[in-house]
Amino acid sequence: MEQVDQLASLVPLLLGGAWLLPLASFTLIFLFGPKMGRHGRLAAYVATGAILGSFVLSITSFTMWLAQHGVTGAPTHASHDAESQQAAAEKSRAFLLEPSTFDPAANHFTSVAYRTDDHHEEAGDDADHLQNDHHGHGTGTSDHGHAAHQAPEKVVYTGSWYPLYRSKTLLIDIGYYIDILTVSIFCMVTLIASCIHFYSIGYMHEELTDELVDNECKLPDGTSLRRRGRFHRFFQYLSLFCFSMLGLVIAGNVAMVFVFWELVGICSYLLIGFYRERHSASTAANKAFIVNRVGDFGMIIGLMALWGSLGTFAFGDVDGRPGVFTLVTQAPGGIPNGMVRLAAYDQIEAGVQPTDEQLAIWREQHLGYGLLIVAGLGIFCGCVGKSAQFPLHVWLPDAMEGPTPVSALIHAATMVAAGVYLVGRFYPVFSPEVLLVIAYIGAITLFLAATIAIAATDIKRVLAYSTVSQLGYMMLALGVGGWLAGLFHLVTHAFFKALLFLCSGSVIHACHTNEMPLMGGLRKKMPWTAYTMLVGCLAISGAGIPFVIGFSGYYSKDAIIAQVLSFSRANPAHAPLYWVAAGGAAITAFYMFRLWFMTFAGKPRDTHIYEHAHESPKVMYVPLVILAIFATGVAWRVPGTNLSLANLIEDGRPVTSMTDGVFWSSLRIPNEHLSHSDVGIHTTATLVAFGTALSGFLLALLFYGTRTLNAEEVQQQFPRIHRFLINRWYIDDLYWAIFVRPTHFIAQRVAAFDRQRIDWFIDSTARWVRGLSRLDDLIDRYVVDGFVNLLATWTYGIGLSLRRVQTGRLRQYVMFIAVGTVALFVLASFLWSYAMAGS
Amino acid sequence: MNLLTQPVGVSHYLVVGAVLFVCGVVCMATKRNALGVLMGIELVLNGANLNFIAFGSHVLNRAGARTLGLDGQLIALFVIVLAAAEAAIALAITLNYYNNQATVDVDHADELRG
Amino acid sequence: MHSPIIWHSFFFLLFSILACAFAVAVVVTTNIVRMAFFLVVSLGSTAGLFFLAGADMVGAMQLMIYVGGTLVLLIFGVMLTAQQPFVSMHTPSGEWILAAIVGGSLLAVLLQVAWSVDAWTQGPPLPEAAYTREGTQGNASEALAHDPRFAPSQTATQLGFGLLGERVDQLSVKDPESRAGMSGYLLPFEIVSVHLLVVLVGAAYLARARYRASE
Amino acid sequence: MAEYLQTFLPYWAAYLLAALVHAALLIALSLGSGIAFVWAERKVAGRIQDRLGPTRVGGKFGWLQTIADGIKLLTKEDLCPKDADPLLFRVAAYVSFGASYSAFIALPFANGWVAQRMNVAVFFILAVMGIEVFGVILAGYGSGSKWSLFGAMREAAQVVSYEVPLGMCVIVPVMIAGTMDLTTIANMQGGWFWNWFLFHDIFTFLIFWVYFTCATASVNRAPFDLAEAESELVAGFHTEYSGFRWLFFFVAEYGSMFVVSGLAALLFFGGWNGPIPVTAFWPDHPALNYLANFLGMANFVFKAILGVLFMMWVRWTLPRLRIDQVITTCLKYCTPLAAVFFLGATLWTFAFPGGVTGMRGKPLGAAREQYEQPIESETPAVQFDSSPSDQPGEDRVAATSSVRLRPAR
Repeated sequence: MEQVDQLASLVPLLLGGAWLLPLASFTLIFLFGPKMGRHGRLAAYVATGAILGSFVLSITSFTMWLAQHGVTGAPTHASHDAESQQAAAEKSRAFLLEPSTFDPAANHFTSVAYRTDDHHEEAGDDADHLQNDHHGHGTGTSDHGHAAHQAPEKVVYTGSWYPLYRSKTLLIDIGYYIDILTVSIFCMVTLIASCIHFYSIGYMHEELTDELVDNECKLPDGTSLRRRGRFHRFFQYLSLFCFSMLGLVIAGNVAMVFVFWELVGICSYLLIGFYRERHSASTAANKAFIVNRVGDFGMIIGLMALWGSLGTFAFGDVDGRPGVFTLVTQAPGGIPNGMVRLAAYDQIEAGVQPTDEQLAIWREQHLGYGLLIVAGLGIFCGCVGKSAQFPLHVWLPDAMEGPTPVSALIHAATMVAAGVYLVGRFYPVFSPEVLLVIAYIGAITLFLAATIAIAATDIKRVLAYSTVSQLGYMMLALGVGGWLAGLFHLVTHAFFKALLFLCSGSVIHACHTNEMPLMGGLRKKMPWTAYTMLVGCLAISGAGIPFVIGFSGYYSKDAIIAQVLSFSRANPAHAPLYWVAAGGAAITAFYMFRLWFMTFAGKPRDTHIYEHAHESPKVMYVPLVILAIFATGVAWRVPGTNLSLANLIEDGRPVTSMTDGVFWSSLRIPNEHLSHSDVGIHTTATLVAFGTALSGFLLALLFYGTRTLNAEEVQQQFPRIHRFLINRWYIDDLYWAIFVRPTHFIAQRVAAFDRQRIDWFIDSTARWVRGLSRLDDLIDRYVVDGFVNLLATWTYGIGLSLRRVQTGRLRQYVMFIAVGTVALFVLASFLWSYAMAGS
Repeated sequence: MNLLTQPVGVSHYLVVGAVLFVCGVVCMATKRNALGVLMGIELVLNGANLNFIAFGSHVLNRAGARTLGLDGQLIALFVIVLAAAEAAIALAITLNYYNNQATVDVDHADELRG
Repeated sequence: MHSPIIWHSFFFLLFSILACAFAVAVVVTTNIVRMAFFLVVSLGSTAGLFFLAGADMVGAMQLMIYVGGTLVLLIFGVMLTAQQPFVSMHTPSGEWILAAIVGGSLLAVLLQVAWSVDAWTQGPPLPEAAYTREGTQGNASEALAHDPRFAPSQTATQLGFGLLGERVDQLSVKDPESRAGMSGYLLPFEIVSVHLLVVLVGAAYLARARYRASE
Repeated sequence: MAEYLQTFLPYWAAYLLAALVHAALLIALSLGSGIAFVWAERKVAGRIQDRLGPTRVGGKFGWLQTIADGIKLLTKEDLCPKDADPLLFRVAAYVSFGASYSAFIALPFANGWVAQRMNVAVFFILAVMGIEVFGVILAGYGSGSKWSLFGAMREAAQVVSYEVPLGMCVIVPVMIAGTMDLTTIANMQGGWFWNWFLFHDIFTFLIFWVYFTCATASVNRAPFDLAEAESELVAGFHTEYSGFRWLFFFVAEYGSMFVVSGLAALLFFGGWNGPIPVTAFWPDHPALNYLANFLGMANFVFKAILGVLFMMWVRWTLPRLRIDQVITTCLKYCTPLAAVFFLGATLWTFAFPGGVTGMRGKPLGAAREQYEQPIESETPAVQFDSSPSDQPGEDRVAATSSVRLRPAR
């Protein structure tokens, strides 16, 4: 127990350190960047060292966590001694929340022990819910036939490092919310970021010059731009990026999430626009930033809904004040009292606290449920922006203008992951309706991006669309109740997508072009890159031997498809989701192997490029190997234990979530455990996933590997579809027509008004003022100055006449005094006597 | 009027003070020596002091008359002390003047005349 | 009625004649050291007048500071600034005449003022018994003891308290509003003390030998 | 005396005669003491230098040697140098003597035996002693001789400098007594000898020596007799003087010595109070009181003469200082010491208002009690902190004073 308490204070310390190290690095480089070695070379070491340090700290806390809490999450390993856990929890003064007493239909539950690192007090209004027995353990049996198991309490450390603002109505802290998910994501992010840092040292080496020739940026005179290298600047941004992402992960409340959310945004802006002299890069940066703002607007609405109703942004309980999760999970029906109260404000007398009965009645009327949906949708809006979901996905492909390591970082570990992570983190707040929206958005995105990826020829763009598509998978999984599946895929995807991007970067580095049609046969020139990338392709396609072993993507994609299948069985109306998911898997395999075959297999299409291609330096391909290893085996279970990524994430599963739709009563979010353990669903899903992936692979092999089929022919046969895909479903053009053009039009009108009307007014005013000033000048010169000069002349004259009195003869002065005294006396006496006589 | 057989009043003192004062003024007005001027100042101050003492004295005023009382003496004390300070400063100025001009004749000190 | 000599008046006459005569001598003489000597006598006599007016502390101060200090300083000055022995500077006669006229008129004005108030011209009357022939049969010394002119003066302590801000000579005044104006002289006293210190430093600075300038 | 004379003389004549008698007494005293001191000095010098001193005139001890010298001086020609300013030259001696003599006016010889009892006697004595230097300056300047001028300048510088520590030393007994009236000060030290201010506390004991040093310097005695340093300046300021005029300076010097010694006796050694208060037990009878006063005068004169003899002893023991040493002694030693002891004595008086061994003495601030009035309805403007019952020995002082204070006339 002692250890647990120590961990409760130690883990936040370690992770906080891991979080702040990149900030320190950023500050250092910010202050001393250009002076760090030649061309700022040392900045790379500083940044890399910092992120490595973060990684070490994360791993340390991860190991300690495992040592302390073990891995318990998997449903197949539920043989934990609840008695001892209970005793332990009581000893550590943890208080238990009684879960899901409101819903007898709840098909799963987990009791939660919140362990705050400071001694908690009474938890506000809901004190009567606290300090209860565990009787919830006994009541929550599943009516879906799933064997009830005594899951242990979820271990969460919440706390506040520094209270920014605390009042009765609002609570903003710099706080943390740490569970095993946080720790895992920390490890993932820092590991990938470390690899990317190392890789960048090699990739960005050309920035290490005093004069760098940017061939892609032509000056008006046709020559290439020459500028100073910005090596240190790049690593400075990387550090800040890592800091922001880690802060987002560790954040204990939505406000803090929002802050780091924006920081991530600004970092992506800076990095995408790293080659800011290139018009395309700066435009892409602007686009990314602006599109993200659209999503953030929704997020702010969500935040306002939360604050207005709950008065807190915190996820977990901090200092005895219940956080959002507690409020949501404790409330019967999942609608917190605050939301109910806010929704029923017109039925509440001023200053009167509604009673529990009233609240119950209102809750029966679903008051406040809309607010919950608004909050959920708002938050999700932010995630849509950040994770490039369907309406706002347009920025991500353009973001490929940044240096490739940046793309890797954005696509794998940081920015886009942030959105998915937030959805996962915020899961208990999403009502089934919101989840459905999420699922559909995810599905649309998945399909849309995958189809575009088929037609793309730019190697990075293919990867970018693949990312969008995979993100769609994750969202879909989350939306259909596959919390584990979504986050599982997030982690595995991070690894293999980072790998893929770095590999493509390596290729670009070697070929100095992005266009796949110009490549081919490169596997002989750069074997490390080629085969690591093959690993990445296999992983993302979900390759594996069914039921035996597979690449990491095999497991996560399996889980997703299983969950979608489960969902579509539970809600037959939403079966298309399943078809999209399954079809997406095939397309994924197809475009990935298309990419690989076009790049590495076959004969070189451009001999010039081929001749010049070369394997990347060690500092670049060693990270590739590391990432390849992880991409292969990150999802494997450590033999003999139940330590696996899935189990770890399962441990971080939120306490509870709503399963049944309220407005849409037929909507049912199936229990995720069901999809794992139910042989029917699982087997089906595995086979479907495997089959689709295989078919995709085979198709790609036919088209691009063996060239049995000709892709050109297909293009010519379906020119409209091809154009449709090449033009990215015309979404960008649509936006241009709907938003940009009208904006330009209005701006022109406003500018014209400004020039013609406002400027005219100001000019005429200025003319008036000038005239008045001339007049004033005359007055000043002749009247005022004349008066002053006259005074001065008089004073001067008087002084001149008086100076003769100053003879400098002391005795004369004495005489003056004496005469003056006498004269005064005489005068005074005369006046006095005169006055006397008068009276 | 026999002065010897008549009590001394304030006026007697005032007369003496007036004489001292006028002597001081005339001294200041006629001496070319800076130190002579200083002595004239001392005389003037003494004449004034005498008046203060006279007005404050209970010996020279009839009983019950309004007098300066102790204030007269206090002011006289201050005058004496300040006169001493003034003498020291004046002497220092004179010495400086002498250092520069090799004389203490105040008629030579007219460099700032108008 | 037989008018006896009042010794107080006698000494007043003596001292005032001395003071005035030597003051005139100060004006008349041209020898600066003699002037100083005459001034000493004149001021000493003024000190005597102070004693006679019952201001023994001020008289002693006059002797101590003026005669003992200031004039010694002056004579220092004389000696330090004299080029040859017994130097004298002559003033033009016209200025003498002018000064005499002005001084005379000033004196006339002052004397006129001095004798213009009746209450001032007469001092407190003598106890009748003390100076009559008959009075000697009675207890003349007792009568004299009640004459303030012959009582030993006791102003030193009062002056000290006055300088320290306590007006012990005004304890009989009970009216609080009147008392408010009699807060004593502590502040002027302190100012004068500091003033003297400043003067000391300043004078030493001004009068110090300018070796560097002369070299 | 004037009352007695009035019985058979005209009123004014009686007073004049009485005044003349008083003055003659004082002049005789100062002259006589001068004669005696010159003789004593010669004998002391002789003894210290291991010789006999005057032995011929007037018997075994040369009693009449000084008289003979006086007659010689009286008969000498009164010279006035050609370069001298005759007026100043002549007047200087009178100024010097007059100043020294004036000091006797305020010097009480016994309880009530004083020419003019003054409220500011201490201050007055210091003031007129300060005038004495004026005579010296006039003499030096008026002589028209550089030796004289040097001597006078030295004297002036020295005396003006030493007046600072001297004043500070004198302030201490005055502060303890709370008055400047010498008669009262002396009366306060009545009783046993430990009531003397010398033994009031450690600081008064120490400051006495500073006082005596400064007094020696201010009366121009060896080792501070720079003004008449015969080895350098012939005879200093009185080089040009001869005959009777010189005698005036001479007598003035010895008179001053007596005055400062007497002042020391009054301020530190209890004045006319003997070490053992034998007269305190005498019954209150006019004749006995007169006898007691006479005894007191003898006491006082004895103490003053002791001081003078001490100065002589110093003169013939220590070599003469240089002028810079003199000024250094004043500014670097005497003044700081006096200041420190003055502060110490002040603090001591604060700490032990009644003294440490039941010593009497008016505590600081007791003087204002006489101004304290019974508190009436209104609150007084001045609230005094000390009350009579707080002071041990206060009643005894009052009792003694009432016995002792008798009019002289």
